[in-house]
Amino acid sequence: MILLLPLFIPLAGALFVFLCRNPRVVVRAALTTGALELAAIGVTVNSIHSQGVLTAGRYLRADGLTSFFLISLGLIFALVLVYSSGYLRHVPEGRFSSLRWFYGLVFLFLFTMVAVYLSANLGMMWIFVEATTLASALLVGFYNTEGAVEAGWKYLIVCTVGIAFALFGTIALYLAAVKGGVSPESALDWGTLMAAAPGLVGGHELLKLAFVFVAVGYGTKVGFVPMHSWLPDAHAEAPSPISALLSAVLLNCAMYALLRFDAITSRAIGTGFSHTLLLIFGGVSLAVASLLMIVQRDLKRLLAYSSIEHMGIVAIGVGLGGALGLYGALLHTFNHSIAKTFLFFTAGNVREKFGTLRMERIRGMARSLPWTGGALILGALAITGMPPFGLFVSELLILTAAFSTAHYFIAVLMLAAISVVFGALLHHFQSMVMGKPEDVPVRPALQASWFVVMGVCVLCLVVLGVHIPAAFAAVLRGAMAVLQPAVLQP
Amino acid sequence: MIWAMNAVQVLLLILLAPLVRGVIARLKARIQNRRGASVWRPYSDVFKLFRKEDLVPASASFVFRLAPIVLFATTLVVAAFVPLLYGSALVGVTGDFVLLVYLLALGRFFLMLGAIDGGSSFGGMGASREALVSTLAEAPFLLALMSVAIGAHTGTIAGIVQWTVGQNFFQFSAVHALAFVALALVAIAETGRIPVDNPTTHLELTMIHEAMVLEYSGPSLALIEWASAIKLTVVMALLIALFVPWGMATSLTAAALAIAALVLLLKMAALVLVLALMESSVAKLRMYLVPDFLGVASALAILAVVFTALMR
Amino acid sequence: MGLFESAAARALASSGVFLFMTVLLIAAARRISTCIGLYSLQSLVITAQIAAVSRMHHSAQGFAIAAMVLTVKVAAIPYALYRIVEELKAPRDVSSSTSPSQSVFIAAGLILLSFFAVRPYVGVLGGDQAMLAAAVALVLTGGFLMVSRKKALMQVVGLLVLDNGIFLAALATTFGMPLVIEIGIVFDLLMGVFLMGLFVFRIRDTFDHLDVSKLRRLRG
Amino acid sequence: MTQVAFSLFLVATLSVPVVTLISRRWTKARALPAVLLMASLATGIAVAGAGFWDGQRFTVEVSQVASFSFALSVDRLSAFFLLLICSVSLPVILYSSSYIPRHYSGARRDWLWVLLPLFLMSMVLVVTASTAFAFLFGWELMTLFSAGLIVIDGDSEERRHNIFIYLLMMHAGAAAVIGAFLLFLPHAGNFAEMRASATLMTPALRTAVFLLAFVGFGTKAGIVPLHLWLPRAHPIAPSPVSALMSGIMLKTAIYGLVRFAFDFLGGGPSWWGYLALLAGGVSGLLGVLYAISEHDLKRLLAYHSVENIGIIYLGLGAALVFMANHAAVWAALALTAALLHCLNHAIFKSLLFLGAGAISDATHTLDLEELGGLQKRMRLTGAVFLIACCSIVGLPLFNGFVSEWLTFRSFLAGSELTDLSAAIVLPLAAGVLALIGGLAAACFAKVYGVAFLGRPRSHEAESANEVSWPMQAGMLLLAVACVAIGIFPGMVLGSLGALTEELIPGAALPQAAALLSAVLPWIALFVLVLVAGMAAFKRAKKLTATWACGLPGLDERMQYTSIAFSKPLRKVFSQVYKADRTLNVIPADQPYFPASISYRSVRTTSFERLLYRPGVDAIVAAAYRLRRLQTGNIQIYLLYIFAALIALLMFMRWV
Repeated sequence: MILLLPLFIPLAGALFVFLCRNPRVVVRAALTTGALELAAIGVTVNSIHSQGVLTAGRYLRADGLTSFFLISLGLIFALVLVYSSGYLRHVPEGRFSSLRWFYGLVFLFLFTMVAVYLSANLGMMWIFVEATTLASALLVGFYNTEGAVEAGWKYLIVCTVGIAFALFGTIALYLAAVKGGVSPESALDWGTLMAAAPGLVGGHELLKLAFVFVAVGYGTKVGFVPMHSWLPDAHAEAPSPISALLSAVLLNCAMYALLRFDAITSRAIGTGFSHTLLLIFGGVSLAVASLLMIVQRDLKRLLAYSSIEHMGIVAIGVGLGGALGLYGALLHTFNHSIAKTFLFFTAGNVREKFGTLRMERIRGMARSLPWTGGALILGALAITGMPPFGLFVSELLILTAAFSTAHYFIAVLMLAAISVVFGALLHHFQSMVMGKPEDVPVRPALQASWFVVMGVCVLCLVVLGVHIPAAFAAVLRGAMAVLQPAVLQP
Repeated sequence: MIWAMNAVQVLLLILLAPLVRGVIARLKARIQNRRGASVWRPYSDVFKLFRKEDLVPASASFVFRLAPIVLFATTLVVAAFVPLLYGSALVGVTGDFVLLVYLLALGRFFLMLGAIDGGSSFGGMGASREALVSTLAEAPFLLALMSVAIGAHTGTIAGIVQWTVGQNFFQFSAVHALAFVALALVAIAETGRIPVDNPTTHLELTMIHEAMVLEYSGPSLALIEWASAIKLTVVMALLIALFVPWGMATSLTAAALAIAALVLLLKMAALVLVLALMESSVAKLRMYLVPDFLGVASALAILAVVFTALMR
Repeated sequence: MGLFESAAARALASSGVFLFMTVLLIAAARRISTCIGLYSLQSLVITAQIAAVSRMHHSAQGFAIAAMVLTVKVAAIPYALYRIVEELKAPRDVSSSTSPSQSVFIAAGLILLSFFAVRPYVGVLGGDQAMLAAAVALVLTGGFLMVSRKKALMQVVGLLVLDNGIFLAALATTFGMPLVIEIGIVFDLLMGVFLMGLFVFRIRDTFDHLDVSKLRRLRG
Repeated sequence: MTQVAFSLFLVATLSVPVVTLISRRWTKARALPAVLLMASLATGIAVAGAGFWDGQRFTVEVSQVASFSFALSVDRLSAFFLLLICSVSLPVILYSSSYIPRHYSGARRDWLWVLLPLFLMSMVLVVTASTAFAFLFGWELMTLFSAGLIVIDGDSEERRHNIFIYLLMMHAGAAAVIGAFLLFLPHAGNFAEMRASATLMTPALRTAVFLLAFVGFGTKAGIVPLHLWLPRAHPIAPSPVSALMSGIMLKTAIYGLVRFAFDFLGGGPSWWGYLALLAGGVSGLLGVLYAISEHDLKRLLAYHSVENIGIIYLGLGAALVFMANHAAVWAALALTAALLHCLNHAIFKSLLFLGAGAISDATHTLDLEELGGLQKRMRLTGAVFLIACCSIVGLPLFNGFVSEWLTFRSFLAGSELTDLSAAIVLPLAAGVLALIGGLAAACFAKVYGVAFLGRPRSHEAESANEVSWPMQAGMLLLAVACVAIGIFPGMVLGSLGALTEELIPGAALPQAAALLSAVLPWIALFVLVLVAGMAAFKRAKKLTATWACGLPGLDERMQYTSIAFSKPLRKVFSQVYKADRTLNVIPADQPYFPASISYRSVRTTSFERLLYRPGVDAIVAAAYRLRRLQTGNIQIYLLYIFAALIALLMFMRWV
């Protein structure tokens, strides 16, 4: 029953927020709810690691993988709430775009994502993944400007279409399971499927079909090229905290769904097919995104493309398979979440101070906004996988996997793409931080909350760069044990 | 005994150097139907200069005075490399050709600095031109020596000489011919003789060496003049020792040494004659033809090296 | 030619033919409201099929699903869309990038294609080939509508058709998924349509038109 | 014991930034960071000495706390380079302790004192790392910190462009290095494993490893044509940092190459050697030729780094060729030459950069055309600069000569090989080295002559004064090292021989040692002669005016300028420079008096134009082409999705 807690707290929070009118109360309520939710997640994770797999009824289930993703979700979410409390001081009052709506929708969004992680049933999972789109669409369109509306529409339509395919994939898997002799009512339960997977060899074609559809469907949500088109728009137009949520949590959420399917498929028909597919998607995303980063003009669009790139790297990690690849991939999702949150918060500050995100209009931050400028540089170093930050470790792990499995092409592609990304970010950020500030904006006092959040991010990144805590390593191993029962862990 | 012998050789070189210069000058004069000065003229020049005082430009630093000394000292040590009468030399036993080339370079480097230190435009001009010539001369110099060294399987000058003495003149390879010509051309450039440079010119714009020493006077100039005389002699002796050492004393008996001295004198005389004839029959090259001149030397030297490898 | 005959024959043999007709008609329709009506009709046919199937299998679940589909897809959603069209007070033509006749032929082509497409899978997936083909055809035409029709609302309609297709596929292959899942899916659909309606209004308010092909501010 | 000292050294160095930040406000403790850093460096020297001369080996293992297997261990090779780093950076820090406060204040000074120790630390990490992860960790940090140090020095469009090029090329190079390491997988745990597994590799794999290492480390070392960043990045750093970058940072690349080519792979086919020889020859010649054409002192010195790296590569190449021909003894000789030249270049190049710093400190310019006559105004600086010049030119009595001489001897030895190509190529390489040496001599005669001799060419030079004593002391230490090694190379040669014997099985260093020990006394004698001569000819001197053909009014502008000095050589080698001269004459009505003549001679960029531009342009063009796919049209986007689905379904049918 513990599992119901992290589900109900956000719902209750959303309800309360929707009801109350006083903005100050709203913020407080939001922070309290966040704290409660964090606690609930903590309890859940803890009990997962004490008792192993938790189940509540037929439809809720939590195992090591869940706990890993819940941890990153909780962390990022807490950061986002704290940041928003300082960031959203003046919002355009309008239908669906008031402070209430913001927090209400945010909590609904949170609810849907937690539900994705907790649902035992792939059908349920699909429903909630679709629900994440619905819950966040209004947030993307929050500012209600031309761009916001356009981005929101594209987000809604493109993702819904993509997800629809995922549904078809799910059905195909269901069919395969049923044909494989699994009882229809439990034929979508992940645990059951995992157990029955080796017996599903009969539905070889069907499983492939299922995975293709799922890959395209959830891949749309992960932001694989060429289904990525919604991603830059949504990230660029949403309020910065939401951009952070989308990039750091939602993408992981979709990747989580994909991981579940990949696990079943590769257990049933061997890793060959699904991993090849992931490698293809990952490679293409990596290459295209890294190139497109060169020619971006808008800071947040740039960051969005970097998210695509990193999801590509994660996909490659999973696709390379083996303990090392998966380990690296999971670690990379975590690192990327933190680094990207950090960067989007910084971008939020930039926007607040300069009133624009057009990079050619932003100059001389080193003088006008030393802290933000420094944060931008730190973030760039972190996101390009420089030591001593975590992404260096995870990218090196994935490279190691690539080399040790003799995927030289992938390895070369990855090294090249990373260099291109480095060049692109350097090129853009250098000119923003250096140079003469054309119009030095009045240097506003930075929120204390901002410093807290940034401090936490940097701390996590550096710690993960030089030393992986034993507890966290245990969590990672637990997650891997779920996906690869056979493979022995590093 | 042997040490004394080597010391004698060095002293011989140092003391006879001005004479060689004087002889060349006299011969040239005769060839050009002039009476010419006495062959002892260089000695008197040096002595006269030593007695004069040293004029130093006000702007010059200690380098200006250091340069001639370094030049002289390096030349002395180089002189100690070359066997004259007997197949060994003071440094020649261990001092190899690389050291020889670089010692000359050291002296030249300081002379260039001294020239620039003078603060006139001529000094700079001379140094700049010297830089060009010496830069291009260094490679063929080393390669030519190396080709011989490869043949002798040793790097030390004395070693090469001893090996060569052991060979029969008539079964000599083309390598030596090539190396000899290359080295001769380099020697001309090194010692600043026609057609690369004219030691007796008085037209500043054509000078190289003379332009460098334009500021010098008194003892400093004496050192420079003497050093260049020694250099000329040493290089000639080197050519002889490396390519036609036959007649050197193989044992340290008085008779053998006497014969060796005689032979050496003959060889020297022949070489001097050739030099004089050539200098009075060839015109000085334009500045920018010197690279071509040295290019030929380099080409020959490279060929020499390649042939030594091919003809093993 | 023989293939076309056979395709036609099979189609006639099953209720799939109605679906094909709705598909063709939607492709041909010039006015949004017509399309909505046709969509409702299409959903009705599917409902009938569900009812038939569940009658065969004597499953109460099936009837529940049928009822739900009836209320949501046949009644609620089309009604909501009608209201939106009314509210918008915007020109009601579908403003397609392909002429109606072209669209019809394309739709027909897609139907044929779907027959080809499902053939290799009939063995694997089982179920009635015509129904499968109809499902795929719905998916394809749904996609076609979304790509070719410029009006925001028509994209919604296209999406709905596509969704119908997938729903039908589920029906054709497995006799419906567990009830809870189905409910969830339909609920999602409902919410989705609601949101899209919302965005349609926003688009109208911000851009003063409903032509999604003109929403090209964000690119690169 | 040594292990403890080493850990102490690491901790002390790492503590310097902290101390700096803490004592920021405390004006009395200005010198504290410098002192602390120097103390720790002294410890480092002691440790390295123990490792290098006594051959002690030890390891500091921190894998259990690190996120990857992470260990530092010191064997002779590491110890040698550790010694190089510590002993050269100590005088540089001493110099900086006065230079930095004189030129930087407030936050920038603090940043310098924060980043300098970290920079040194990263280099120490690189040379002592014994796991791939540790190495790469330090490798990347080294680039970042050096870039940070450059950024501190100032900001302008050009500087930004240079830093950009620097970082980008370093990143690409690092990618190659990563590849080189990871190709050892699955045995890339630590160096010992890699060494062991290298013997089991397929030739193709070994070649791949070598080439990756060659490119990766070559980028850092700045061999032509990967040198593009070097003359851009080094001159714009603060002078002490330039000294560290040119003197030490480049050597870490040599260390890496030696590690890979000799330690791990244990040599390979002879074409590896020829490749290195080619790279070395080209880098040496072009480096010195570009240097001659410069008159900005620091950029000139940067180009000379390219040249000296070229000389080192000549040695390495020869060693590889010898190993391929199973001539271990000669290989040892060549490798010793290369390693010794690393040390020598580290010493005299950092001395030269410090000298440049002193010049700019005294005259506020680095343009040779603005200098002149400094020797009389900055006696000690001038003297040590002269020593450095002699050393870099490789004149006897100075350390540069020893290593170049060893290189020459190894080339001569090449003729003993039975392999014909080797017997031809190696001796000819001696010619290349000789040409390089000659050109270097010309270049530094120009540098020292124009900067320090003659009459001052500007008011700044006229009014220059000697620099502060810590700066002098720092430079003096390095100068002493130059002469000491130049006269008594035995100090390092013995242990270097031991080192090469460790690297090359069955090698010994008899000839070189014997020859040198035989040559040394005579060089000493030569010194005596020199001194005696100086004493003997102390005669009365009279100051006069410079001879001006009897005409009055000879002024300093009539002296040969640096451009004029190098003109003949530039004319002879015009092929090298031709690429970037532009002369445009705008004619007027009279034929002989055009309206305007503008002559522009850009620093050579032919490599950039021919090699880098096309690649970069291609990438950017591809990016723009891709950008067009992102048409804002949602219908197209949907089409992409459907297309992807169809494509995958077809792919599925095939697989």
